[in-house]
Amino acid sequence: SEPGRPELVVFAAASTTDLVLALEEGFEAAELRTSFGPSSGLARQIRDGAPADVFLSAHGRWIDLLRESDQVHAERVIAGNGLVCIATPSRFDPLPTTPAELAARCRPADRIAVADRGVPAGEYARASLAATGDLSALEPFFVGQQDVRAVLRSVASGQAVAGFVYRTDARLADVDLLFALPDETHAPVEVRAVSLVETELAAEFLAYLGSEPARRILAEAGFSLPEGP
Amino acid sequence: MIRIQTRYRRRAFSLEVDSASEGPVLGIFGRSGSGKTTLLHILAGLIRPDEVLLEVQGELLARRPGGRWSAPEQRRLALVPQDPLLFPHLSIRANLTFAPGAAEELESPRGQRLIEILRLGALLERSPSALSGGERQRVALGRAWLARPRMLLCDEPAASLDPELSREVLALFLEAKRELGLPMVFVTHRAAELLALADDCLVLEQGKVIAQGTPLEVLAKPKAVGVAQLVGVDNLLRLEVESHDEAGGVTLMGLGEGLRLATPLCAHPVGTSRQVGLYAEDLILCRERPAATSARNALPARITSTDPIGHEIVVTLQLGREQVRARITPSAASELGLSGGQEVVVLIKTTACHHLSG
Amino acid sequence: MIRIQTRYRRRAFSLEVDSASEGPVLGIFGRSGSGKTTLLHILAGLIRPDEVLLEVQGELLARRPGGRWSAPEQRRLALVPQDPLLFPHLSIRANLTFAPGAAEELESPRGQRLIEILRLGALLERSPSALSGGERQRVALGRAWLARPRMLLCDEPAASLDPELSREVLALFLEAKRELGLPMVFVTHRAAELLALADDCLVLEQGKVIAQGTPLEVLAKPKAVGVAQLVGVDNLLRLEVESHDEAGGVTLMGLGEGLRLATPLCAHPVGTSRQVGLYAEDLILCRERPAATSARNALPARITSTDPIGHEIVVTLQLGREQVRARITPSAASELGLSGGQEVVVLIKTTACHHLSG
Amino acid sequence: MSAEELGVIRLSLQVALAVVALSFLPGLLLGRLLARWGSRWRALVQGVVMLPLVLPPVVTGYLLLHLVGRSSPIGRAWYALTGEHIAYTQGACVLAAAVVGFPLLVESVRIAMLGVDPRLEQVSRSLGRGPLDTFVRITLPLALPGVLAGCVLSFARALGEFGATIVLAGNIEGETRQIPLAVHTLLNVPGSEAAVVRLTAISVFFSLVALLGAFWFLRRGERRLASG
Amino acid sequence: MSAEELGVIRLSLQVALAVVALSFLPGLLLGRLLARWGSRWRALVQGVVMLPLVLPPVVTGYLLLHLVGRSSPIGRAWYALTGEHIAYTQGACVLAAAVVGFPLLVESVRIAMLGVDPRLEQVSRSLGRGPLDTFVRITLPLALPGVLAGCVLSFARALGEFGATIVLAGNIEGETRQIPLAVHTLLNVPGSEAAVVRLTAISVFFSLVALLGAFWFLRRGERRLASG
Ligand SMILES: Nc1ncnc2c1ncn2[C@@H]1O[C@H](COP(=O)(O)OP(=O)(O)OP(=O)(O)O)[C@@H](O)[C@H]1O
Ligand SMILES: Nc1ncnc2c1ncn2[C@@H]1O[C@H](COP(=O)(O)OP(=O)(O)OP(=O)(O)O)[C@@H](O)[C@H]1O
Ligand SMILES: [Mg+2]
Ligand SMILES: [Mg+2]
Repeated sequence: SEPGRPELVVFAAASTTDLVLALEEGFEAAELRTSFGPSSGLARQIRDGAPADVFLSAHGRWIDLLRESDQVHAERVIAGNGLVCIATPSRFDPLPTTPAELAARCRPADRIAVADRGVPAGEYARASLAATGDLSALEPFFVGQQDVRAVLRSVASGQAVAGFVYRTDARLADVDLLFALPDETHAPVEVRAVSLVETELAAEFLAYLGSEPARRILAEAGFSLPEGP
Repeated sequence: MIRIQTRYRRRAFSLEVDSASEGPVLGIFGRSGSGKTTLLHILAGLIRPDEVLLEVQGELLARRPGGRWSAPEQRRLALVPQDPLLFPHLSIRANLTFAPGAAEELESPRGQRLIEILRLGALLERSPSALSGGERQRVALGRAWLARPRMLLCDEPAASLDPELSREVLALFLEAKRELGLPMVFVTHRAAELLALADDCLVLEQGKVIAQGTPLEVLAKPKAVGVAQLVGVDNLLRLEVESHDEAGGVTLMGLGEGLRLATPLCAHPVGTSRQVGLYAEDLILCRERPAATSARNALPARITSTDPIGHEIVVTLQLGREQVRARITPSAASELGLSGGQEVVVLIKTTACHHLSG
Repeated sequence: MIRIQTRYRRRAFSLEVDSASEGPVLGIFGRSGSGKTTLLHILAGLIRPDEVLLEVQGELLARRPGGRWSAPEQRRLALVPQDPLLFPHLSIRANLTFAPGAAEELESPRGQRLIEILRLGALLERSPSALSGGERQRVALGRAWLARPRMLLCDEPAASLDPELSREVLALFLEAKRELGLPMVFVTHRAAELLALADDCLVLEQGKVIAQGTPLEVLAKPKAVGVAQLVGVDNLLRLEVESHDEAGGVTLMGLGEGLRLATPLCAHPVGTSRQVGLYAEDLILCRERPAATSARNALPARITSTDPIGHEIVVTLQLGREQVRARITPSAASELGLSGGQEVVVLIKTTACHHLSG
Repeated sequence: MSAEELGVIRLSLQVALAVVALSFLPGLLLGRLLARWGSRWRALVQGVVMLPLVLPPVVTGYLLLHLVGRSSPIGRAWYALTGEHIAYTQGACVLAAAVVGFPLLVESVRIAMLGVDPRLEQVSRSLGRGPLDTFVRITLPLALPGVLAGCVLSFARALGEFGATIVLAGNIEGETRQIPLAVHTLLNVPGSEAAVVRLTAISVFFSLVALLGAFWFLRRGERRLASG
Repeated sequence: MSAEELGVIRLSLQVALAVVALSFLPGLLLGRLLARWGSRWRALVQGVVMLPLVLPPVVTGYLLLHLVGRSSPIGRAWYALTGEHIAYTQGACVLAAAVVGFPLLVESVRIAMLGVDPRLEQVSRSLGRGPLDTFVRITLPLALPGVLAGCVLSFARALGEFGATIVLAGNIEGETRQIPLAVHTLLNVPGSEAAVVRLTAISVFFSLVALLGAFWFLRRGERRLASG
């Protein structure tokens, strides 16, 4: 790292890894030091005193935990996302368009990848399917994965025939897009940033995340953007 | 000079020794399993019995109960174990120079002499696994020797050495005793070694001392049960060659009083005398001369004594002017009704008579 | 009956044996490091030399080159190793019954007899680590024996046994030979064992056969270098007690021709004869009687022969009617200018004369 | 404890036992080979065996997935043969844990075999016992402490394995969810600390049982000897 | 290779070496103790030592965090003493990897020491070498293959350690991000397979180097002996 340049420690959920790395390029005020891990683990670390300045979480629950321990100084929703169902390329022809059809077209040995319980993407997907009444048909095919990107890899490589990932993830690999899960059936998928310290840099970084260059990067990645800066 | 008092139990076996010897060399004698190695290990401090008193050259090395105890390395009583137990990861040289100060000792003229006598010169850079059994035993001896110990503890140091080597090793011990006054406790099965080397000796039997004193005293009383068994009671006769019977394949040798022993044909000139070995179990006793026998020798003899020793009976006989011993079972003895002074006939097969050189 | 032909190199050492023996028992004799153990391991199939031919009782067990090779377990030549090498995780009983069929053999009367002779009865449930050295050696012997092998390979089976036990073990071997015709190859350092047991013997020196034949033949030619060294050339005399000098602390014993040997005072009655041991190195030779000497014995003797053996010279002397041997260095010999027939004076210290029992 | 938790525990035990049963023989033979083998290739083989120890378990999982996954030749051949996939099944749990624990077994066996005097094996041969017999009667019992330790290590490792398993076997409730996967899931759920403690305590308990079992087994052998 | 990757690799090596250096002596002594100790407490101690092997590494991480974390007594005492925290530092990386690899070291040492004939130690004592001298000159060299194998195992395990580290030390770029953590991070970035392969290859390479180093060291000793 360049000498003299201030450092900002950013803890970010693993699912935002590539996003944060892209955003890092555009932030000039400080050298970013990132730490990626599951939101749950990062939140625990922060609560236990890990030296984080900013925390990006894919799930509000863990931010609530930090708020309880009075560690949150400022918060900002930086992007919205949605959930989609993807399938291994050319596994289905024609592509199923509803969860019920997907369930009907799966052979018994087939697997549908989904992020584990507790992992936000997994919670959203299950909640949504439960709300539409499709969970019981699909659940027998579920194989839990430690995070969304593992789901994506598993589907892309054909280990699982289908899987539930974020809309933004589906663009990163060669997979067939089957259908989206309705947004209203699950809690809003939001990437939120909170600053954990009262420093100018942290505030500046939060501001940057709402700035035009950052919004451009987010939009390019497929996120939906909150109301103007 | 060496005072040993100990009492030690180990399962079925219990050892009890109380001995004080004046001379610097104590020999230990005893049949297999009698506790010799155990005693040496107690002296070395490798076993820690509840009751022990050990004094070497006026120095108290252990007294328990009483609280005095020195660790093996403080005693400096170098052990030559029964299994050589060389350090397998070290070269012979490193084995020999293992003890503190042994490296300089090895370089000294005395050390070099030792290496020469033990014939280890060519083996110094070898690994212990590349040695023969006797070579290993010699290294173990040299290793202890070069430790410049207060006293040497040798557990059958010459057991698997050939006679020549063991004689040389014995000479080495003798020299060490004479010139260095090096005290030693050594275990041996050979009476000759005891006689030549030990000032005192201790005979163990099932963990108890059954005889104690100078070797001559102890070995001269072979009737003490155990000692006799250990010393051996075989016959070694020096007889004169009287005539050769080439056709019969025998050489007749004089036993005195007109008796002759038929032995295998040999080339020794008539009139010279030769040693003949006879195992005590090869002598067969009869009350009367049997009508026909394959034994060429059927000789009249007189019983001098009969001694029950262990589970058998040793019969001492006057055969011509020679005294010989026969070993027989108690049942055979009672069948024959043997008693002192009785006349018997001794049968000896020609092939049981062994000509010995020297 | 046993045909051995092999050539084997291992670093500095090379072994070359070509021997055929008729009798069932072959004894191997040789100084430490001469290749005895190596030869047994080749016979057992544990070493695989490039050139080997082994035939036992007409059966070809190995021929290389030539492609014939049987694994050790097919040869059934049970080995009694020099280190007993008991299986440490097995009880003595399990060690003894290790070989296929050995359990039944142990239960048979013959097996029971073996256990009795080897005095293993009380040890059967012990662990090998709880045995003395000699006990371990006996177990190794029993273990091989109970394997009912085609032939036994014994590497100094009696080295650390006391004389009584080794005599009994020898008797056991003799019986096995007589009654079972069990072929054996055995290594020993004791001439007596060779004489009693072996039909043929082989003397090794630095891996080469230096003498071969029946034990009597081989041992009767002690002048062959090596053999003499192995057999030993010490003096064992049977002398008559002539008088006791209690004040002087000596007992005089007759050497014949009016010569007397002063020995340490003993209690043997006058007129009886006793064995006296004399080490060859304890005899000092002089050309003339020295003016004054601490040696009580200064006796005239005539040199019969001088033999350079190894790095020393053995002088055979006629001393009264006894023949004795002295061992001296070559330099001393040339200083004295010794030659056959020459008259010399022999000095012997009283304390160098050892009374032996028997 | 919930029925679900009991199921998780049962599965964990099954998998760990299967791992030990499966890797025992290959581990024994390989350990023995590596202990006695003088060749310079030995280091290479040993390096390959040790791979799963160095690799992050997740990477091991992906490598295995490439090897036996549904689109791999082996995976497809297996499917053609048995109608079953390997990935995302109980078999995959066993495979993942076995691979990860294998180096521990092999190294324990290897070190233990280094301590066995080869001359004892020679004597056994000369007494008429062939190589296999000798291995079973001499080598194996003498190396037993190390062999058992290796089994306990690989059993314990299987009970604790997470990374390779979740990649190769996934986290399927009732099918591949073992204790570590359940713990991982629970850690993502605030307020489930009690269940986490319960499950890890149980897995520790079973390892201790395995350890004590090994001790007992060894002691039994020693006591039988010492009782004489 | 980027400067960042080089930094990750350097850190990994530093940590793995520190782990071996730190655990060597305690592992040696504990292994020796467990090998010779006859007491019935031995099983318990061994069980505790083996714990990190059974526990899912993440759980080990949490236990350690409870033990030395910023709010724990030890953590606070350490802070009062040194002005530094333990958790989320390089020290935490070393601690996490050391704890996880410790059972491997201890077991290897223990098994190797079981193979050393205690009578050799007795002879050494009787020749005038005290207990420490005897340990260094006899016991240690004879157990060397196992001791070195233990070091290599714990080195390799440290290079591959992920679960406990991410909990105790976090995954902080330039501070605690070692190869497995970097690999984990990269796995979440599509298109970075090359970097993943590169990093794992490097970590395998270093383990092999450690392994070959151990071989070379052993061989050297043997060759010195055999050359006579
Ligand atoms: N592994 C080996 N490597 C190299 N040389 C060896 C090896 N083993 C033995 N030797 C050498 O081979 C020769 C013969 O050894 P062997 O063990 O056959 O002797 P031996 O006649 O049995 O002696 P001993 O009576 O001392 O047991 C010796 O000189 C020994 O040093
Ligand atoms: N560890 C042990 N546990 C129980 N008994 C033992 C142990 N070691 C030896 N013994 C027994 O103690 C007795 C004495 O053994 P020791 O080794 O002292 O005999 P030894 O006189 O040296 O015999 P040897 O001449 O055969 O070497 C023997 O009966 C032996 O069986
Ligand atoms: Mg003994
Ligand atoms: Mg030998």
